[in-house]
Amino acid sequence: MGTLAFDVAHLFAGGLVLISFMLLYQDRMTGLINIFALHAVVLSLSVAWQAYVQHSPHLFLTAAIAIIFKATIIPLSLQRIMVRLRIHRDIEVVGGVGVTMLLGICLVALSLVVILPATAAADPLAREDVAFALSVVLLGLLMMVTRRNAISQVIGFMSLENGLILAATGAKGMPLVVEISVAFSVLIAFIVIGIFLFRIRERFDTVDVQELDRVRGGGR
Amino acid sequence: MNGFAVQPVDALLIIPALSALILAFLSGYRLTSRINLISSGAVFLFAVALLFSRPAADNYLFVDDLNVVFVVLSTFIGFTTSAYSASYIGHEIEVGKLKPTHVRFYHAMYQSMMFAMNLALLANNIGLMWVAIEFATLTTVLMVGIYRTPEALEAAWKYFILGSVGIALALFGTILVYMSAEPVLGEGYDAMVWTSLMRHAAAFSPRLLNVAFVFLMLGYGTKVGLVPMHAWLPDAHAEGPTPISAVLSGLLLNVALYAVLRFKMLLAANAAAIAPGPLMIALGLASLIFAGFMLYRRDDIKRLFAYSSIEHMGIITFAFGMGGPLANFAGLLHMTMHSLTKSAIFFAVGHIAQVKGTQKIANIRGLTESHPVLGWGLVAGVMAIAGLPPFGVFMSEFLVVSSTFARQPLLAIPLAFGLLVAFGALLLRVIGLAFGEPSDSFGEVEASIVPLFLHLALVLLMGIWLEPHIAVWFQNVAGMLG
Amino acid sequence: MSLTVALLSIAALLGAAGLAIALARSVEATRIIYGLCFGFSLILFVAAVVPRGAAALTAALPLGLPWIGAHFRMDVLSAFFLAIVNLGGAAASLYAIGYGAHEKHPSRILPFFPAFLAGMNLVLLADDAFSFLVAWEFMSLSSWALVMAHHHDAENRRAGFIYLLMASFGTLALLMAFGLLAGSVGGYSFADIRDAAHGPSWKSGLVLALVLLGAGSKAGLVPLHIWLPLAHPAAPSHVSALMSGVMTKVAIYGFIRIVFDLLGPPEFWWSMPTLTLGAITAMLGILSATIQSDLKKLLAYSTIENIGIIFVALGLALAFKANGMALPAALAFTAALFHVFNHSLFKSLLFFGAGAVQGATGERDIERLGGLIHSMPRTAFVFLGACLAISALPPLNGFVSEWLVFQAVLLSPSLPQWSLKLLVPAVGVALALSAALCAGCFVRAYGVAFLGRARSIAAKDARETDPWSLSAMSGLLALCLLAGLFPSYMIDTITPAAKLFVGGHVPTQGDIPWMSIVPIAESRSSYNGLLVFVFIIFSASVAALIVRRFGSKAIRRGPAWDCGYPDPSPATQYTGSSFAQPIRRTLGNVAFVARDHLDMPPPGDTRPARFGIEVHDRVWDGIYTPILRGVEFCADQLNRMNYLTIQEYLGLVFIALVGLLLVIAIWP
Amino acid sequence: MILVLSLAPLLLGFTRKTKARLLRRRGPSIFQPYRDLLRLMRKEVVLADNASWLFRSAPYLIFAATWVAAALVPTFATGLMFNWSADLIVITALLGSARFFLALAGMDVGTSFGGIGSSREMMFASLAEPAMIMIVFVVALIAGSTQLSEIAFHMLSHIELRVSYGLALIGLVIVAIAENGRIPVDNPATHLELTMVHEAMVLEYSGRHLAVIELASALKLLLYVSLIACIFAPWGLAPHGADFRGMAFGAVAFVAKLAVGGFLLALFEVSTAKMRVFRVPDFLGAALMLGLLGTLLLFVSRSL
Repeated sequence: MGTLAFDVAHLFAGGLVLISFMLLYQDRMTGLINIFALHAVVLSLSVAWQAYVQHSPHLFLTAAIAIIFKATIIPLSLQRIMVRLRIHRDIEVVGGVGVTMLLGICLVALSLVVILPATAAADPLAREDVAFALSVVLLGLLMMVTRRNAISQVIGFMSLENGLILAATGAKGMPLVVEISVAFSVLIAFIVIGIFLFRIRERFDTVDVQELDRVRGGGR
Repeated sequence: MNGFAVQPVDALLIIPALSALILAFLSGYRLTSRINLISSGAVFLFAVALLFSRPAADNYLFVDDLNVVFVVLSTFIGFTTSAYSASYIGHEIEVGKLKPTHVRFYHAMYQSMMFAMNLALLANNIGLMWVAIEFATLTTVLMVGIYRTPEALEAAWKYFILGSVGIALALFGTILVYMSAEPVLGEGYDAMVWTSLMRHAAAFSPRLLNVAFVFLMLGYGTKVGLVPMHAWLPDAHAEGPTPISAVLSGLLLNVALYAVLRFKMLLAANAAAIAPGPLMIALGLASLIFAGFMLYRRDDIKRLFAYSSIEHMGIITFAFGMGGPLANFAGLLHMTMHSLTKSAIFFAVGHIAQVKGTQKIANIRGLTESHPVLGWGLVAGVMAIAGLPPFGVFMSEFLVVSSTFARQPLLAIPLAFGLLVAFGALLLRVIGLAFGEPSDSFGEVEASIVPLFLHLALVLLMGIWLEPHIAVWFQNVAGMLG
Repeated sequence: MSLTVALLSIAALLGAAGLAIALARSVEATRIIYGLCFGFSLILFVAAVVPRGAAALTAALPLGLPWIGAHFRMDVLSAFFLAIVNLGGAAASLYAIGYGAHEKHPSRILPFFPAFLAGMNLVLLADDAFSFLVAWEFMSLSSWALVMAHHHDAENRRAGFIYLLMASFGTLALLMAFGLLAGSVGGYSFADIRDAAHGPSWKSGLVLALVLLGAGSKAGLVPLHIWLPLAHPAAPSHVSALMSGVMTKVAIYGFIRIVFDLLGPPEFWWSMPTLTLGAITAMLGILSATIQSDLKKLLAYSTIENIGIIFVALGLALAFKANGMALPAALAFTAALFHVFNHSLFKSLLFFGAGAVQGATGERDIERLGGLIHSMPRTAFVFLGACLAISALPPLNGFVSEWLVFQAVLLSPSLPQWSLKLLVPAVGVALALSAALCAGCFVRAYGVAFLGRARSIAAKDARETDPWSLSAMSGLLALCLLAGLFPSYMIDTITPAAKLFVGGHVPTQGDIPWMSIVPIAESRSSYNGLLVFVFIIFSASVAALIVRRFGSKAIRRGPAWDCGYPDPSPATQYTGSSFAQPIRRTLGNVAFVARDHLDMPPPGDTRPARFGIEVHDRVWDGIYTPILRGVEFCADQLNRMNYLTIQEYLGLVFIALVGLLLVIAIWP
Repeated sequence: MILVLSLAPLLLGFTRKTKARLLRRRGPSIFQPYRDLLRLMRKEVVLADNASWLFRSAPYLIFAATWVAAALVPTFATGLMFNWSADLIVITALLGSARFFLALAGMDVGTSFGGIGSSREMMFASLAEPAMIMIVFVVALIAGSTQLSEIAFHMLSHIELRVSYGLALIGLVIVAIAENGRIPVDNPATHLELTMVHEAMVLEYSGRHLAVIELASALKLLLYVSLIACIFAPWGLAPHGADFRGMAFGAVAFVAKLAVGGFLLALFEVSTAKMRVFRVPDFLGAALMLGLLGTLLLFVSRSL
């Protein structure tokens, strides 16, 4: 059982990392959103598995939140926004895929190197969970750094949050507060982002963040 | 004080929450602003009451010497700022920069931000604290964007993205802390509750704590506005309404700093973990010197003082990084003084920008001649923030620099250098602003100068005569910080 | 008792500052405030000079650093300086009662003037590092506000900027010095510092360097003097007098207090930077003064020169003290303090005179003055007296102190260290040179400004100044003369301080016959100002009598002969710049790379001939311009950080995070 | 005091006479200066229109300062009355104040020549004084005092030959020449406009004022000669409280010294030409260097 639980959790977590790589790689808007949905699904699966393993039913709630919000609502609304903004067919240029991939791999390695020795005390399941979670977080950050398009940045951010949830669920018996707070904050975050995108839509014809940067006040 | 039906602690949370709800449904600027003022005042009173009656810590809230300092300070500034914003927003409505609906929104957000901050400060639970800080971020984001100008939106967007990333990193750190505590304290709340965490910190896995601290430092450091995570700060200060700039500098940064301090104490309590000092010192010096140089090229008056906030946050972080009774005392004192002074400066700046109809430094001249009260107020504020006696900032800078030089001369040199660079820039600007041929001004504003001079008077008083109780109290806290 | 009185009257001065703000509108404010300042300064002066017991008076107030409190202490040294400061303060207030009348915006001066006085007094009384620095910086701040009084002039704004920046630089230096002295435990009270065991040699050396930076920048030690010639002229004249004549002395006090009192027994090499800097300061200061044409700038530079002389004397005192030669040390120390006193007198007087001239003519440029001796004879007379005094001519006071300094210099061969043996004579030459140049400088200033014919309308119809100013100036002149005629009393006043700080004292002068002064021994050297004075008066009058008795008394007024080429236009007079030309050509070309350009059109060309002078301030070009450039450069480079995109900012965070994680990863 | 006063013009006249003789001229009688002075006394004063009280009182002050200075130099006897009231530095300073007033007087009328004179005079002075101080330094090092009578006494008591003496002597002579405005620094006889220094300052003076000033400059010359004599050739100075014969002997010796000094001066003046104004600093700088060198050598010789 122990090994099985471990293997399954391992599988899901690893899958999450893998999908993060796909996100990093994908340059079509629509494809990006679909992959993010997949990301969320896998996350919810792993959360559910953790809930099952840890016998902590409240985690199922988190899983549900993940599957409902992240896997369904957000992708759909993002699709809508894109259609509204007429950028759903855009192909975003991702500078040097190979380099990005390489960087991502280095990040994964780094996260393993950092976490594994640090968590010698904790049980293996939590260890690799956190390690993968860290790599997901870093990959999400990397995505935010490399993408120029607001939507893909948001997606990067949300994959980052997925990583956080993975870590949170990995940590054994972490009280409910956190999950709720995460979901809550993600919800707020999403709403706010939505508001912003609409406002931005009112002002600009693209959601390109560099457009935003052009109108900065101050400076010289 | 125990005669109250509600514990002051609860009141600190309930009052803002309730008034936020009420304000969300009320319109009419006079009424709402007055309610805003009253509830902030009440909150401040309860915060003061906290000095006398302290509830026992539970799993969610607790009060100790450290966070009482922050609570009293932030509620006070929240109070004065609400008094100030009454006149400021009034003027904004007259000139039509804000619509009444916005004002309703504004006041509701103001109160909910106060709620979030008090929650963050009083939370006994690292998770709860995180939630509160996140919430505070969101509210301030909305207020920064309230003018809906492209610049405002861009500032808010930037603030939001960077802030949420920082928050996310902080959450990861929080989780790691839990993980390090969990083997010792077992699953459940104990592993997230400050009081128990502090008690058993020595037993936690040091390496995990190190990793956690990196995340927490960067995460909450983003909210503190430390270089290189500072980018949101100047724009957010510059584009939001001035009361919000005052609150950001006077409160939000402190709250984030409070979180950092808490975790620093946690690490300090664990002998095997790396000392958090060097990291804080490095970030502090970087912020100080970087901001000092950035001050020279600013042409927007609010950005100027935003950068000066970064500079001072750097000094404070440096002081806490140095540690030791003197430096910690200095850090606390400096934080208090900076909050008071900087918000006072923003009070002045807001009205100045209103009467001059611009925020461009180049177009503001000769204030001491055209508007003596505001002008001299600004000069006094800048002299105070630049650390000139008899104002209180001097005392803290005196302690920081001298004690640092006595212990680590090589660290004191860059510190002094940064102070001098920043001072040069501020002096250059304030001479340009306050002296010379006055530039033409647009209309008058019934400035509410009471908060401005109240703050300055406090800073002056504490610079000359630090009330013994306060001193003792700060010394205890400094002792706690180790 | 007297300390209490002093503190109370300082508080009263601060109160007067507040009153000034309240009275901002009233017309009588000027007289009231300056009157109050005059009164309180006199009280403080009395409190300083009334005889006290040998023990120092101390007091502590629950102010300042909470666990230390604000300590105040009045010992002989602070009493001496207190007397000087308040003498100057009283004179300035008296002068300002008249001078302040033609101030356009008195409300920009009145609140800060009493505050400035209070700040200076507090520095002298402070007995712990924190109060000292608070007072020190408060002094700078209030004087800065006074410098900014006439803020419409961009030049003044620049002066104010540089001034306050340099001031806080100095404060930071002092702050570090105190930090080093107090140690990490933070024993900031001077008593603790005195008791504290003094660390290794490098440590006290570092403190000395920092004090030279800190006090030196306030006193105007080259190369930290740049603010002085800008700020002192920018302020209203009575304030300039205070800043130049008094505030620099407060800086000297700070130096003495720290180096002679707190820093423990000196080492001989401490004296070398002090001597060298002092000599350079004296030379450079007086050279710059000689080529100035702005009267107040000229005076400011000559202040720098005198500061140099004082520092040389202090350096000698250090050298002798370090070698345990008590008597010479006392001599040098006495000379230093005596010169401090003298300079505060005649420099204030000179600035008053300059202010009177400015008030009467609206001119500060001597090239546009001239012939004032006819239109404002009294001012001209007192100014002449001050010029004699500052040029160190007997029988006035300036000479006495410089004579003492020279006596100390002459004792240097008995020093054991060869480096000092060789250094001190060179310093002595520098002193002599600067003394002689000083005479030249003031002949030029007086001759061009007061003598000859008026070079401008303003100068032609100038009027004598008001009685208040005149009374202040004459009082100072009388003091100069008295201090010159009866130096023995001054020396005896300084003696206890010398006893306290260098452990020896010059022989008591009071009981020497004929009131002459004998620094070491009758056989070595002696001077009797009174006798010389009497002789001169006597022989002058004798000569005058004889000439009157036997010579003809007839006088015929006629046009000036001028070798047969009399020219009616005053423009043909020898101007200040032409007067300075020989100095420029002989010494200036080294010190300032001074060059004269003459552009003489060929015959038949109607283009006017042009003559230009180009002078470079080597200190400015060599030190400050590079610093400014560096700051500009860094500001520009870093400013690019303001224009990154959000991704790039995220990138910064990302890099920071990854970097730190790497550090953690490779952490053992 | 009276003695120096009476002897001064004589020295001047003697110098002129010898100069003339050396130039194969008959030259005026050595008593000519007295006659000049008396004649000037009787002439009326022509005062420029805008001459101030300073201009009129300056001559007396100059005269007084110089006279006091001269009286302080032990001429034929050490320990004269009031010798202790001032030392060598004071004498230098007294001459300085005389110069100060002279320069001011030169600028008072507001003519171009007066200005030239004053400015050059002050420049020379500013270089001559340090040299003088250095010489004082050397002498004080040797004699351990700056009191002239002490110095003279010390010189008398232990005669020793030192390099530093020589250097100091040369330096002092140079200073003396510069201070008295003799050739090669300045030409007392010239009124060629652009070359004159001292004469330029007194250009506007006439009548009794001029007489007093001339007398003062004569005194100055005497002062320097007797100064040199008293420091470097103190033989024959009557010791303190000597009887009348000693005094008389001292007086004779003094007059002899003056004669020698005047003769040497004349010789020197005849044999050199006036130098350009801007070479004078080098000339005086040489004196300064000599003084410094003297001190250093003295240290060396002391340390040996």
